[in-house]
Amino acid sequence: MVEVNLWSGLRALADGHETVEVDGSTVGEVLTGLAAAYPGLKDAIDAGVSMAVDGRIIASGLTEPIKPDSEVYLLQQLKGG
Amino acid sequence: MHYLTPSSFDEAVTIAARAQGITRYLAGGTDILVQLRADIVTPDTLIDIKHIDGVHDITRENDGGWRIGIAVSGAEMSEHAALCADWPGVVEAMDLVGSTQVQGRATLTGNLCNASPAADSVPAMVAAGVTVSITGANGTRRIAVEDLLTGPGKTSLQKAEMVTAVHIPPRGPAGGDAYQRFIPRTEMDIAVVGCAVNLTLDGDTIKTARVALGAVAPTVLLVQDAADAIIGSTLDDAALDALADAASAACNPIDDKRGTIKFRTHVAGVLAKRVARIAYDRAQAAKGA
Amino acid sequence: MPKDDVKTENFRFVGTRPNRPDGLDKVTGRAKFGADASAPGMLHGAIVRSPHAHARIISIDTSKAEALKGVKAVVTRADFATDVTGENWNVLENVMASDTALYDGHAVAAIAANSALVARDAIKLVEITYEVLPHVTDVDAAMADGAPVIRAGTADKSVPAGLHPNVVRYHDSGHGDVEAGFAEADLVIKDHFRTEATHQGYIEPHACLGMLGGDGKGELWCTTQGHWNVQKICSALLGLETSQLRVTASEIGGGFGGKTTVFIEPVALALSRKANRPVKLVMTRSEVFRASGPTSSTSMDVKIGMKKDGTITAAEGVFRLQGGAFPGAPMEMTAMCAFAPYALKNVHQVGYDVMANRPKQAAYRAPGSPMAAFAVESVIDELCGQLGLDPIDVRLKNASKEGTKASYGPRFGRIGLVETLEAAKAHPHYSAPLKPGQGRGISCGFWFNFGGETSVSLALSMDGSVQLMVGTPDIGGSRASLALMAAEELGIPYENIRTTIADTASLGYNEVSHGSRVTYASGLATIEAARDTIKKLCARAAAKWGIDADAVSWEDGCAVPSGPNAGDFDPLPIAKIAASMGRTGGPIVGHYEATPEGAGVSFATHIVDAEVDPETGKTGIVRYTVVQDAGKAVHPAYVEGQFQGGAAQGIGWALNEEYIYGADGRLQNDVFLDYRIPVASDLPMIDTVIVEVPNPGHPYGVRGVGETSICPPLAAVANAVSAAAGVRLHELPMSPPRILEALEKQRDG
Amino acid sequence: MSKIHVTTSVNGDAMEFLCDPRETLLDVLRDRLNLTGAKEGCGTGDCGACSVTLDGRLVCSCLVLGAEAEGKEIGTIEGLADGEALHPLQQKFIEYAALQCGICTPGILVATKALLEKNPDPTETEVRYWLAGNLCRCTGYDKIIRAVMDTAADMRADAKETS
Repeated sequence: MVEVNLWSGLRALADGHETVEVDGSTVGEVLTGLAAAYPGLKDAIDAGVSMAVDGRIIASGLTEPIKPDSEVYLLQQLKGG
Repeated sequence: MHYLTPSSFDEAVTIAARAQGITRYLAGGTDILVQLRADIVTPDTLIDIKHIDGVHDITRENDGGWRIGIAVSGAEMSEHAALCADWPGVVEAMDLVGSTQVQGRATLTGNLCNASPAADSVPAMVAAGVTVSITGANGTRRIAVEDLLTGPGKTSLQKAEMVTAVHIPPRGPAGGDAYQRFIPRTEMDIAVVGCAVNLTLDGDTIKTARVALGAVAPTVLLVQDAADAIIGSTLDDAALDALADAASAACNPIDDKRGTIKFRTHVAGVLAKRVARIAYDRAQAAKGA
Repeated sequence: MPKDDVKTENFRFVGTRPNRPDGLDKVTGRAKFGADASAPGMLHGAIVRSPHAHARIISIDTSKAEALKGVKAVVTRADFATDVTGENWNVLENVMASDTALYDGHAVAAIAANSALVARDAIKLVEITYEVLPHVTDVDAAMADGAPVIRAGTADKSVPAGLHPNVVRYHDSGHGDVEAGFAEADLVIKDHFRTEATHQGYIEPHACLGMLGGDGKGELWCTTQGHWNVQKICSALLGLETSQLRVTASEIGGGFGGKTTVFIEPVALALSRKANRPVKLVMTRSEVFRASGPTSSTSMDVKIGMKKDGTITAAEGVFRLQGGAFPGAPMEMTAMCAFAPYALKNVHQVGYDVMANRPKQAAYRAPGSPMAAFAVESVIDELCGQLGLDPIDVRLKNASKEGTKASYGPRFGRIGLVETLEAAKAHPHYSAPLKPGQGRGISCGFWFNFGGETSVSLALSMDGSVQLMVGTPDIGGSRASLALMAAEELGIPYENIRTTIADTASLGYNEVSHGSRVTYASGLATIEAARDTIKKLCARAAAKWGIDADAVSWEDGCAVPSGPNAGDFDPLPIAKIAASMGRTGGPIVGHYEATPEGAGVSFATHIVDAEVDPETGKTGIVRYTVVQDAGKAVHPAYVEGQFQGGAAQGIGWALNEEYIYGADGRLQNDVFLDYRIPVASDLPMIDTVIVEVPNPGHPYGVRGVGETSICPPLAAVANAVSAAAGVRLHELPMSPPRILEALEKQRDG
Repeated sequence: MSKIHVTTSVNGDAMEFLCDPRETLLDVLRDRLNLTGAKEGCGTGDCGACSVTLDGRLVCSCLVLGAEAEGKEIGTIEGLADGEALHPLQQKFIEYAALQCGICTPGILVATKALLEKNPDPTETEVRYWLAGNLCRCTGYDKIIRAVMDTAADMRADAKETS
């Protein structure tokens, strides 16, 4: 199981949890797991989120591997100037 | 827009007299073309005066003063050594108008007739006691520069009248003039405050003085109280403080995107002191030369 | 990418300073920018824009305009697709208003005519009836009760209940217990800061030439940072299949994030379809200021607690950003960047995205980050002053390092903040004597970096020279740096490689050139494409020599037998292989497509000396030094150029640049005369120090450098002004009237 | 509105064109004479990207009417090089990376060529104030100023050699 830290805006959509346990070995699997566990998160995830895995920011890829003990943060989508 | 190129002042004035709607004279064009492009003013008749004899000349007049043609650019003035030696304040004021490129076209007459309260050359011309020759349907006349300006963008020129020459008086002995303006950058801004001082010395004492302020009232101001504050003094601190107070007191500015009333009023006094010192030093140097 | 795969030394080409390939065209005037193209039968477009801050559009009467000789087509919102949703709807609503004109300059209709003058005359004949509505332009006023509602129902689920409908997005992150942290502190400072909106200030206005047929096929030439993005959005807004629209990127005359979206391109295409002729549309400078994408204005509160020894015990920030009449202000970037340079036990940051009657914001170089740095680094400077501590030492004591838990959550990988601080401290500038009236300020700055979709193709010519096709418009000299990386891999001279920005029909999808991603992502893809090419070259050599392909290596531009076959054959140069490639299996093309996910962040420390005239409040910049981590400077001259350019924009933002709205909600300074960007005589030389702490996520350790350089200057200049004048300014720009007022307030007690 | 017939000379070549009285010299150069080297950055004389010389005098071509070009000698960026041989400023700007996007480069090259013809040995301050009307947003001006100063030094050295 992977522990995913949500940023506050999403906590309201996940019954107020700061972190959520989800099954999955890649970014994509974790995201679909999150949406399954908390349907309220689906819109935010579809609108585009980034994910930080062990310090590395994954802007949009779904295939990046995630280990069960990885430190995973969900972030608002990174854009730039 | 009809574009015409008369070869004499009479022809120009005749065209202007007949013209309907908005008429503008074109010298350097650095204000007119900006207003045209920004759809502020689209003239119906544009009279290009650059083909009239003598408009490009800077000539010494027999009283020792200078006649500046109405198409002489700021760049040409800055390159005229003798004019710069006599009237550094008038030349540096014109030189501050716009960029190097604008200096290649902009003229004293254009800067004057555009009648912006913040025009850089006008305070220096007023302080120097410049007069302009005007010709029109009913003959020619000559008036002091300060009498030409009546409000923002407004002059006392009658319909079909035009300025035909700018006359800077003879410098005379032990004289010095100077101009400075305040802008937030080091170049390219419109003056937030402008100040010109022109004075002559008797020994170390100021004999005559004229102080003019720009961008602090609907028109450039000739401030007699400010002049009186330094006439008869050796520009000591007391005189300078009195000058600053008189300059600030004369201000009647507005709040706008370039400055506040309080700021313009205060800085007018600061500039007056700085410019007076430069004019005084130049007069001392002229006395010595 | 494991660290040992990162090459960090004995580069042959990377790190050198060759001439840029586009240099000759640019110095001779031949380079073709957006407005430099024309086409047979071309019409000229012009856009009708609302003069009101907020107004309902009652009616649009174009009959007089259409009667003017030479007018060929008129479009309004009705000429665009109706089934558009989400962010595309926001873009369309901004490209052309539907029932409400939301800001001064909002496009309402457009005209195409057979000359630019006729088009300009025609738009004045379009009669629009407006019902003027109440407006709001200030961020705090837009959130307050009773403020006019820009568009109800826009707030997303992140926004807590009870806030004004203009608050459309919300961010809250951090860790630890800030209240406990503040209690531990010896000194706590809380200040309120405001920054006005600024514009990217690119000297080239938006320009395009569009051709769209009734058959749904289109061609678009435009100045943009991302032509695939333009293709995607224009297709949606005009109801086209994306692949039927080909977009070609012109040379770009500056973008800095402001050309990452569309403003006039869909309008040119709509006019072209209606007139069945190409349409050229070029913005005036006034249109660029009123109706392109300035960055947000902000209202911020920052509170920081510090111990006597300089340790930060807690930090809290509230960041309110207005992003125009649409959602999208980069407030989460502001919140996430604010405290990123510092390793904090207790940190909390909140962001509000607020709508107002202003143009739709677009990115401006590290969007959101410079404002945060202004607030945070000013408070830290104030704490250092009051506790008598050295500003660099305090930052070193609290600096984020590898493994630090970032204020926005995840742990940092390999980063170079400490190295930039140490280099700044050691720099002669930091200890140089100051004249009276002068003050020195420093500041740190941070920006993310990211990969994004990237496609690169690398094709051999018969003479062995190489065509490198990339999809990221060159906004910072990347054609040179990408060619350097290809040369490094292929072992052939830089001059034998030509980098071209391919159009959307010639290469796979590419994300916009933004986020400082180009040298990182297109660079990585170029290296991989070159390695793909080398594999194919080695296979040809192996076949020629009749040996196993694995036994062929690539050295100095030649296939060389190795392993069991070492020395068996003379090296086979690339030109030889290329000359016969037609007969040995066909053309040789290497390519690589990916969304690289290993971008590395870039930190910086800036030092600035300023002098303030106490009688007029005018500030002069006396000396400026930029120290920034580039990971690996591929082309040092262009890395320096990014450092210097960002610093200059930051200085303008700190001292003179601002959007000035009147009480009527109209923009008052829509020309360069009164929107005051720094001129040549305003600035000193800008010294640069390139720190290189390799980013493990790139084969050569490259980090994106383009944006961080604008983050520190706002605060560095503010801290220098504070040191020089002895007063702390909390509002940008620090204009002379504001400095004079602060001096007076301080003098009068 | 009837058009005006104008006869002028651009970079030494005689040229004729018809233009509307409201068209600026910049419009004419770009839209009628197909010389797109001069760029429009503002249309109000504030950015300098349209700089040309008019009878040798540095001006903004957006602040000159096409009609005013009658009988004048106009110098544009396209006339700086002599065939393949670049002007020393053009060469130095490439070598010093004194340009990034390049939109301001034509205007700055025309302006600095005019400067060096007037003042072969300018100080840094003189170069900066001369260029105050040529806005650049990418470079922060540093490398531009260095390129101009070093070109001036080279040209002075060459002049000494040949004289």
